[in-house]
This record gives sequence, C-alpha cells and structure tokens, in this order.
Amino acid sequence: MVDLLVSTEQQQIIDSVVDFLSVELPLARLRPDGNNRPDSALWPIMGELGWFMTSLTEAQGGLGLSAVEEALLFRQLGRHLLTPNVLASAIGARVAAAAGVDELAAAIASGQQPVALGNAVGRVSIGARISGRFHLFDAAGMPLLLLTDGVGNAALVATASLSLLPRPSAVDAMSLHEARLDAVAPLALAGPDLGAHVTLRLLAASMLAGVCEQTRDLATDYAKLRVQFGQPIGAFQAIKHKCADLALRADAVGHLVNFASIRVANRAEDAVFQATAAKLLGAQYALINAKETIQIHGGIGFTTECDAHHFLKRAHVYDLIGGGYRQQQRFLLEEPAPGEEPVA
Amino acid sequence: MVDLLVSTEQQQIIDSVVDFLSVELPLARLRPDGNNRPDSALWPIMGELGWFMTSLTEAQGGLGLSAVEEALLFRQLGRHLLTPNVLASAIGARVAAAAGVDELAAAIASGQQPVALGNAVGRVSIGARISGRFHLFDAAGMPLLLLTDGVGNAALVATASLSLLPRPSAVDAMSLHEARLDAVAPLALAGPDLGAHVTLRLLAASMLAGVCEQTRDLATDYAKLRVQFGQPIGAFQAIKHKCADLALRADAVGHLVNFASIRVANRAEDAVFQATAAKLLGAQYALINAKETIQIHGGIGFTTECDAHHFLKRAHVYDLIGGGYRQQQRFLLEEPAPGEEPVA
Amino acid sequence: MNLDFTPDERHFRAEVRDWLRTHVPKETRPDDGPEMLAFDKAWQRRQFEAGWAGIAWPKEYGGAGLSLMQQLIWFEEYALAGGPYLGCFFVALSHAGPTLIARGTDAQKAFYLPKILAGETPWCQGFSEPGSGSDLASLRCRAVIEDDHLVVNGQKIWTSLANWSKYQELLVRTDPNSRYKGITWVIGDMELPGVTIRPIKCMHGAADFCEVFYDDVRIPLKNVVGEVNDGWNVAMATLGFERGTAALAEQIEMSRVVEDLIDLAHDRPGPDGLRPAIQDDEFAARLATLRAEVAALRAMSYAAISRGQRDLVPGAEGTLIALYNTETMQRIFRTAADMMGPEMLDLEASPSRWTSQYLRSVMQTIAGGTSEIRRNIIGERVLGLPRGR
Amino acid sequence: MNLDFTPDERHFRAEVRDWLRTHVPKETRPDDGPEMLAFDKAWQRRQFEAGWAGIAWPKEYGGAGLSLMQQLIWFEEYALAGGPYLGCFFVALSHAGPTLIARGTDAQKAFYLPKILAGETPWCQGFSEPGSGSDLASLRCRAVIEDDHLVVNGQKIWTSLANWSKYQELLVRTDPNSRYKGITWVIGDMELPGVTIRPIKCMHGAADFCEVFYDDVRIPLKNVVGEVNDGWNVAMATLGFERGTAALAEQIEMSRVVEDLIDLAHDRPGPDGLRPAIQDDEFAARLATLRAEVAALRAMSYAAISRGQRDLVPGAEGTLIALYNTETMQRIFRTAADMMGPEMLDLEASPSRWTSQYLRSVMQTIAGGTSEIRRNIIGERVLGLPRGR
Repeated sequence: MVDLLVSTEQQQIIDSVVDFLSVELPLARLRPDGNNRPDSALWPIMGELGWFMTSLTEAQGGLGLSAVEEALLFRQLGRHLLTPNVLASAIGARVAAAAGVDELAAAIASGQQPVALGNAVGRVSIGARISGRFHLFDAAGMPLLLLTDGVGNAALVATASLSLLPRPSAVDAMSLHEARLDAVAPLALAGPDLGAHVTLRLLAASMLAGVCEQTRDLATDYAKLRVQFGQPIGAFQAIKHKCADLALRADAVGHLVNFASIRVANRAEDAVFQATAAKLLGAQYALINAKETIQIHGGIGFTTECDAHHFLKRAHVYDLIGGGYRQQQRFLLEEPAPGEEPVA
Repeated sequence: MVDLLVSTEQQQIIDSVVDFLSVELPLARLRPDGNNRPDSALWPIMGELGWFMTSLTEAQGGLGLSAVEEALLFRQLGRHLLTPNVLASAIGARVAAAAGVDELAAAIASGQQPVALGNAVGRVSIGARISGRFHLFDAAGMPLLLLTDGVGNAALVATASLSLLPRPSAVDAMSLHEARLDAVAPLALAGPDLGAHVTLRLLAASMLAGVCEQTRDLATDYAKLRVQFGQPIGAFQAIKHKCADLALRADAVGHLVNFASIRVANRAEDAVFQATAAKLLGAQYALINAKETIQIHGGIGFTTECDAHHFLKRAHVYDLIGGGYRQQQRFLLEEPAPGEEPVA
Repeated sequence: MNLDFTPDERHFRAEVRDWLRTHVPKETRPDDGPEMLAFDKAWQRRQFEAGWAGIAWPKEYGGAGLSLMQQLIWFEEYALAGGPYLGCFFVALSHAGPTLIARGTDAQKAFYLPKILAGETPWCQGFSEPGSGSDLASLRCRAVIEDDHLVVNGQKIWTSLANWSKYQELLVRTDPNSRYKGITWVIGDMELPGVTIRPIKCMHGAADFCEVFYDDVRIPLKNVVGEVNDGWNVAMATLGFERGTAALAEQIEMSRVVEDLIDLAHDRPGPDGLRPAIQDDEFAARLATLRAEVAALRAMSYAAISRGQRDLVPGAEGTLIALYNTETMQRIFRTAADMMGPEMLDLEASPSRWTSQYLRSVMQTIAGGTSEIRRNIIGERVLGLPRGR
Repeated sequence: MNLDFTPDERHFRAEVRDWLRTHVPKETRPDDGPEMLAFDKAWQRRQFEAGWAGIAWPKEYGGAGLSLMQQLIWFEEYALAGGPYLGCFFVALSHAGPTLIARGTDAQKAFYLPKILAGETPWCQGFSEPGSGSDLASLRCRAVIEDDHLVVNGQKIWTSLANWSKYQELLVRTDPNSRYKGITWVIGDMELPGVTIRPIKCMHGAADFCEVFYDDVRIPLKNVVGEVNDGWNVAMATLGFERGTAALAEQIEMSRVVEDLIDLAHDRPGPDGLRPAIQDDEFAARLATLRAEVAALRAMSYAAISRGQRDLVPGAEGTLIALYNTETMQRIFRTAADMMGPEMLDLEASPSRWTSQYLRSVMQTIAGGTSEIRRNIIGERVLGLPRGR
C-alpha cells in the first residue's frame, strides 16, 4: 500500500523532537548575542534521546527504527539548522558497528564520543590508509571524525591524531578547520556495502528539506505581518508568488525525501537513485528558498537580527557535504532508471 | 565621443524601413490566412531599397554605410520576423565582392540573384570543396546559397547544383530543406579575413534584439487592454513584473547590439567579442521574451490567431543560424577580454 | 509511511499489466479527425467490455469501482503499457460523469452514465469564455427560462474536442445580478440547432480547442444539474473527485521522456559536434535535475493519493502538483529542443516529435489554469496570505 | 552612433590614467573603523589637492566641472586603476552636494560644499525608516517647529556610515496630514545632542548600515533645504543629477571579477575534481553569459550617458540599469561561490574574498531599492502599465 504520510507514531517522534529543539536549540542560538553552547555539550543528551541510534538494530543497542524515522528526525534538525556533525554521529555509529567495533559504536550512539564530519575538499582516498584534504565543522571537543567519499567508503579516525588548521568560517556559529591527512590509519572502516554515502545523501537531503520548509514558514509569516503601501506585503503578487514557489519547492523536496527514505529503508534497487535525487534537488531548492526568504524580508532580511541568512549559509553547508549538487547530478546520471514495480 | 543613440539620419533610415515593412511585410502575413507571397518575389524590391548593399563601398556599388546602419536595418527586419535569407544576401554580396566576382556581387546586392541561407547541421567543411549537411530556409526561387562555418569561411554555391530534400518545417510560413554536400565547388569563397561569421553574428543578434523589442511591445500593449478581475492585467504585479523583465532584456540586448555594431564597423580588436556576446545574449533573451509574451497573452497567446508564437519559433531560427547560444558561449570564451581604451 | 504493495495489490498489478499489455492499441492514436473519434470510441468500448470502464466510478453506476490503490496501480500500468490519451472521453470520465454521480437526478444518471462507459458519447466542457479566462465567475453566456427550456445565447472558448463531442457540461449565466449565485450547470447537446463550433488552431499545429457559439439554443430544464443558479457549487462539487491518480499516468510518461532524453544524449553529439551530449556538463546538469524533479512529482502524487486514502478533505495540493507538473514538463521539452540543436526545426527529425511536444508544452502553463492563478491559489488557500485590495 | 574618442578626450584619458595610476592608494581600503574614515578623508583630500574633487560638480562651486564625457573617462580609468570605493564621501559627493547646489541657499552652499570637497565632512542619508522601506512617502520621523528650530523625534534605518558622518541629509515629517506634501529636507548634524547611532550587522559580517534615533534633536530652521513641507520635491530634484557615469566604475569592477573568474576557471579543478573548471560546460555557459551581460551593462550605461549628453530629460533608464546591475552582480558572485566548491565556506580561501562578496551581493537587490519596487517603476513609468487598485 502506498502511504506517504506520517503515521501517528511518527508524528509523536517528530513532536518530541520539535519540543526539545525549540527549548534547547532555538534558531536564536545562532545570533550574535545567542547563547551558543558548544555542541559537544549537547551530544550526550542527543545520544540519550536516541538520535544517533535510530537505525541501529536493537541487538546493536539501537532503537530498531528505520531510515524513514531517521529522515523525519533529520528534517527537524535541518529546520533548526543543526551542525552537520549530527550526521557524522548517526553514520559513525553504523560504521563502527559494521566494522565490528561494538564498544565504539555504543559510545558514539550514546553521544559519549561525539563525531565531527570531515568533508572532502577535492579528491581523497579512503581505505586502510586515508589521505586527502578535509574540512571539519564545529570540531572543538569532538574526539572522533567521520570521513566519507563519493563511492561509499567511510572511516572513523581520532581527531587528536591530526593537526587541525583553524580557518575563518563563513557560517555564523560554526567553526571551520582544515586537516590534511597523509596515510592515516582509521579506527574503523566500512566499504560500499554499508552504503554510508547513501545514508549521508538521504539525511542531508532531509535536512535540506527542513530548510525548504522552515524558510517557507518564516517568509510566509513575515509576509502576513509586514505592512507596506497600506497592506500586508503578502497581498502583493510579487511576494505572494514567491511564497507559493517556496511552498512548492518545500512540498516537492519533502515528499521526495519521504519516498527516498522508504526506498533506503527497504534496501530497494532504486535506493541510491532516490537518495541522490533528493540530495541534489533539496540542495538547489533550499538555496533558492533561502535566498528568496531574505528578499521577502527586505532590509531586515540581510541583517544578523533576522534568522533568514542562516538558512542560506547552512544550506550551502548541507549542499556541500558529501559533494555539492553539481557532483550529485553526475552521480545520479550514473544510476540506472528505477525499474518496474514487481508483480506477484 | 561616446554616443550610443541613433542620429537623425539613422532614424530616417529606420522610419523608412518601418514604413515599408508595415505595408509590405506585416506580421499578419505569417498567419494561416496570411497573404504570404514567396519571399523571392520581394527580393528585387529589397535590393532596390539597398538592404543588401548597405555595407558595400560606393566603389562596389553599395551605399557606403557602416555595420551600424546595417544592424539598425536588421533590427527592424527582426521585429518583423523576416526570413533569415535577408542575412544571406547581405553577407553573400560581401563574399562575392571579396572573391572578386563583381558581377555576382552586384546581382546579389540588387536582389536580382536572391541568396538563401544554408545553416550547418553538425560539423561541416567549407573551402575549395564544400562538404557537410545543411538546412535551407525558404529556398524556393533562390538561385544562390550562402554557407558559413564557425571560424569565418563563407561560400556561395548554386542552389540548382544540389539536391534538396524537403523537410516538415516547425516554423509557420518558412519552408525547410536539407542538403548534403559532398565536395561541392563554390561560386565564390571568402576566408576569415572578411569576417563573414562576425557579420552573421552581429546581424542575427540585431534581429534577435528586434524580437526582444517587439515582444515587449506586443505583451505590454496586450497587458493594457486585457481586463480580468475588473482591471487590466498589466495592473497585476505578476504581469507587470514580467513586462518589466521583457523591457530590461530588450534594453540590454538592444544597447549591446549597438555597441557591437560600432566595434564591428571600426574593425576594433574586440569586434568578435562584442558581436558574439550580442548573439548569445540576444538568443537567450529573445527565447525568454517570446515565451513570456505567450504566457502574458493567456489562451489566445498560443493560438495561430495571435502573432506571439511566431516570435518564439523564429527566435529559435535566429538563434540556430551560425550556431546556437551554447556554441556561441564557447566561441566567446575563446576570445580575449576587451583591452584598455587607447590614449593619445 | 509505506511503499510496499500487499500480495493482493501485486496480484491486481499482474492482472492489469497482463490485460493492458495485451489490449492497449498497438497503433498510434490519430491526432485529429473522425479516425481519432473512432479510435477513442473503440478503445473505450474495449475497456468497457473487459470491465475496466470508469476506473474510479462506483460499481452501482457501472464503474469498475476500484480502490484508490487499485486506481494508482491501473494508471501506472496504463502509462507503462503505453496506453493512449483518453482523448474524447477524458471530460466524460473524469469530470462530467462524476458530476452527475454527485449531483445528477436518477433520470440523468440512468440516461447519460451508461453511454459514457460504453464509449458512445464523448463530452466536452463549456466553462471558459473570451472575457472570462482566469476569472471564470465573470462568465456572461446567458440563458433565460422560457416555459420548460433554457434559451442560451453567447459564446464559449477553449473547449477541447467540442467538434467530436455529443454532450457538453455547460455553465450559463441565469442571473445577471449575481456573480457566483447566478450561474447554472446544464447538460448541452452539441447537435442542438443554434450551436456552432469553430476549431482554434494552436501553435503546435493542431486544433486542441474550439470556440462554441450559442444562438437561441433551447435546452430542456430537465438537463439542469443541481438547481438553477446553483451551478457554481455544482462545478466545485467535483473538484475533489479526482484524487491524483490520473495525473500519475502523465507523470510516468514524463519520466519516460526524461529517460529517453538521457538515452539519446549518450548517442547524439552535443553542442560541440564532437562529444556525446551526455558529456556536455550543462545538459547533464539539466537532465539530472529533471530526473529528480519527475521523481519528486511522483512522490507528490503518491502523497495526494495517501491523503485521499485517509479520507482527508482534499486541500489545494492538487494545485501544487498541477503547477509543478506543467512547469517541469516545459523544462523537459525545452531541454529536448535544445538537445536537438538545428534539427529542432525539422518536425520529423525525432521519432518522438519532440519539437511539437515542446511547442505544446508552452501551452501547458496557460490551458487548464495559468501558473499565475495557480500561484495565487497556493498563496491564498495553502499559505493563507491575504488577497490584494 | 559613435565610440571614437576625440584627440582631446584621449589626451584627457592619458592625463587621468597617469594621475590615477600614480596616486590611487596602494593599500586596500580598511573595511571599518577610524582607519577607514582616515583613509577616505586622506584620499578625498589627495584628489582635492590635485583638482579632481567633485568630478561632476560645476567649477563655480569648487568642483572639477568635468563634461559628461570626461566624467565617463574618469570613472573608467578610476576603476581600471583600482580606485577605492568613495566610502564616507559617496553620499556627500553624489547626492548631498548636488542637492545643495540645486536647492540650497547661498549660505548653505558656501558653508557646506567646500568642506565636502576638501575631505573634511562625510555625509550620510536619513531617508528610510523601519516602517517605510519600499514605501518611502509613508515616513513618520516627525519634526515640529519651535521658535527657529525643528525639533526632531523618531528613527531612521539603513543609513550607511552614519557612525562616521558629520552631516546627514534628513527627511522629516512636518505635516502629519499630508503624504507627499508634509515632508521637509533638512541638514542634520550627527553630533547634535539627542542623536543616537546603532550599527546594524549584516549577513556578510560587516555593519554596512546603521539605525539612527532622534530624541528631541534641535536643528536650526536655516538648515532646511528648499521650503518646509517641500522636502519630497527637493529629494526628487537630484534624481536626475547622476547621469550614469558613476555606475560605470562599478560595472568595470564587475567585468574584472568576471575575467578573474574566467582566469581562475583555467587553473582550478571543476566539480569533478579532475578537469579545470573552464572545461565544465555548465560553468563555461554561465561565465560566457556573464561576460555578455556585463558587456550589455556597459552599453546600457553608455546609452544613458549619451542621453545626458543630449540634455534629454533622464527617464527611468537608471532604474533599468540598477535592476540589471544588482541582479547580474548576484549571478556573478553566485557563480564565484559555486566555483569555489567546499572552499566557499572558508572566508579567506580566495584572495578576493569572494564568499563575502557573494553574501554581500544578496543584499544588493534589497538595499537601495528592492527589485520588486524597481520592476513596479519600470512597469509603470517606462511601459505605462496601470497601477493596481
């Protein structure tokens, strides 16, 4: 049966996540005067909430939920513009489990050992020895690092073993470091069988879908409130139609991510296709939605007193992790078209 | 002195061309019930008006005007969606003159020997022997054929020496033939020195600028007249802003074509750069303008009772001659950036 | 959330796939003319005889009474089997019939519905007028009651296939002093005296639409559906009937075109005349995004059907899908046109007649609702933005 | 039509080129702080001493009194020499000064103009308010006349460089019962008691704008330019002063960025990490179109200057140029950001700080006039479309 709407149980999960995020991680934390705790401080709580063990089996100490619930969780994390390191912990736990390093898996899943994301800059080599240049986000206090490539290799390395070069970050309240690895041995390694790249695409796509939704809501709310020429600006077609397009993009990406998450959960033949499609569309749409949201806000929209600009900046971050949309386009064209539905 | 506005004399030329076109070649000729005389019948009149000898020197029997006046003429021809063969005669006369075949040059310039345009389909070879596949437009009654390539070779061949395969044309009131040439000898041949490719780009760009202007006018006039929801649709921002964009594109391309025409006339170092830039921008903008003009017209806009669709179809023709905008983009990148203005 | 079909659904898919692949006409549907009408009637008749007529109609009215999930499977398999456009029966099956089922009298149902299912009577729609395109409620084609008849005078436009239809769902102005409350929905017979039909030729070369003129056309009052002056409500009543399953067939067709383009891009030289088009990164970028967009469109339709399955009141999600559908279609065929290069000027250069389809796609953001009106609807009804003063 | 400079103009270009290449500051203009103010003052002073202050101002008011053609040459050479942004003197030179010249009293001219030219007094603009962004005429910052003073209370916003300015061109509401006819244009001194300035941090990290608060600020009536309640006309009077020459400098800077991007694309790997970016056809397509667009922009500016030279009344062509300018700039820097790939997240990865410029470009279609308002103006004033009801 086709059912692409969230179930009551799924809605409960979403609601509890939203409750937590709006109290602990409101968008206001990103403002210049925001109470921006180091992320690492929140990791044990996130771990306790199960965010990094959603997809681990109960035997692995996980919640035994599927990629569907995990993607729903990450959509909310995207709406709240969380650090991309949440992806690193969720995927890192799988890498450790797949590599048979059960203690490490448990420590990551529980949030005791936070994992930062290392994003490839240029071509990298991930295997028994890891080489290449990587960007690290919010790496302070994160003992582990997840590194991935575009074909499904994924590795965990100890952050302490690397020399990190601090770089000036373009993204508010997100630090940036660069690390050059030369034949570094991983703590745990997983190959394409695990599909870490597919999970990364799916969950990043879900965060981008969250950006699309949240920008739609921000912009629409503002268009109802802000009065110019004697009426709310949302009454003007120029603004109304921009909002309609925000809604259309949010709808398209949101449903595609749901569809892809089911295919990934079912290990369907078109799982890579759908996750890649979701990532590249999510990125392109989130970038437009964020930019248009700034435009709809007018002057206030480009100041740090308004949250709109965070969406543009973090949409770029989510786009770039695991390879930007131009790379994903090539990945998608390498996939076969989805086949026919099976019959009995 | 910089003066990018038309002079009084130039305006007189424009006015007389417009007078002729609105009587002899109104857009209505393209309609299903239009009185669509074969183009060849008009060629001697056009020749007499000097359309094909604008840039020939007085010694060559021409008017001794420059590429500037010629581009202004072709902009009006573009506004009236003339067959691309007008380009072939204007350039053909130059090719014959450059090749020293003076009688032929005079016959072409006078319109006695009409020239059809042969547009390369795929890669062609133009030289002492010509090979390749070409599209011919409105070839009936045209004894000569102009063939060009992307690097400046241009040749005239006798249409009668070829076997023409009629093809179903996508463009109303414009016939299409295909010819495959295998080592055909030209009647006249000119190399890159003549710059036939640059003239073709400039004049085609000017016709595309004409499309941009005429669509702006058509759409704006309609937006003032058509009433929906109790007011002219041009009062709605969705339509008003589309019209503003039509005007912006028309303005940008129009001024760029003027600029380029002066550079071509002066044989300036950046002549190829500017003509190529004008062609690729003109094509992209004319295609959008034409499509948006159909959209602004609503239902009537996609019927053959309205002239809007002719602009879309012929914009594609003008784009494709001498290579479509994707090819022109590559040509432009191969040019050096314009240098500094010289000083005394 | 779920995309696993049940064993029953898979069985149903097997049955449908088998029947469709055996029975879908092998020949291409004629573009126009009496051959087209004969083709559409024969195909509808064939479906009727096999019990597949009126996929979404309740069994009590002779329909196949399929569940939403079965409809979804039907339309997916229909597209995959290359099933033809419903053509002359589209309005009858997807709009006129459902309106009669919802608001018609028993006599109307008994008379009209079986003739639709059996492929006897094509219907057309008479809603739009020259002055009332986007602003439908301003329609002026007037009808006055004389004895037991409505006498209709005026004009309709954008009526698809009027020249091949037997009946028409006709909206007429019966009260000139009221905007929404003075409209009546009535069944028109296209053969009545005073009806004149003029086909309108469109930019892609075919006459997809007609103008219809009414000169003292007398229609019996018993043909009114609902009440006199209540036609606006009747017209709105069926807006929710179509739960998004029919759009799936079109979307699968769009996926197929994208895949065809990708295949072609491997074989055909790109703009440089040397490398295959797929190696041109600009085309590759467009094709990949189009692949993602048609995938998103399918997911949106599945979500709309899921809402239908939960018996949720249909919202404006159909408008979102229609907007995305038509604009994606335009991008697809513009890419096809660009990929053909100079050969786009040759109508028969591609076996799929992409140039015609490209030209036709330009109409899609106007006919059936302009993108501008759709964005208004999304802004106001989905997002709750205020209407302009 | 003509693009040939006369021998005199070429001599002038030689002179200007020589002076500028010798005297343009070698060091980069500081982004902010007292160093920035000092830099701007020193550079203005240097131009003043060499006779280049007030390029477009008449000689009788101490300006250089250049012809339009000389201005054009000046600004082209200024950009080519890498001349810095006018910064703290931009408003003074291009707007406040010209307004005083057009509408000021002799006393105002004598007092304020020399201090601008000599690089002593930066000015800022106090037009926009929090509730009056696009709708300027709805401004509410009020002033009442007490004796021979205006007493100002209220707030302004989007005031560039308020914190480094000595004076302000200030629009205040002196008649609350009239929309356009109740506004007064007055010279404000930023050091007066009751003026509070709060910088606003923008998304690219700098405080390009300030809020200014007025609490019983007493401004002498002799500072009113034009008449009390006639400020709207005074503000409009200088709209035509700038004939498009200054925009040239920015456009030449944009060409340079495009050329830098093309150079970089030859050296830097594209999205596949292997081939240079210029071989990526999607980037190539964007870069080529950008090249054409900046060429068109230059031609548009030349045309506007040509109109000025014929003493034609300036129309709304400045709005067309401003719209095209800002939207092209956004496309340029978005392309730069995309070409940088992951390194766009590193503010110092490119020597040109493209990421900052990209973020800053997002503001350009809002600050100084939104694209939406500009499209309204073009639709209504250039094309004559009706205003909505």
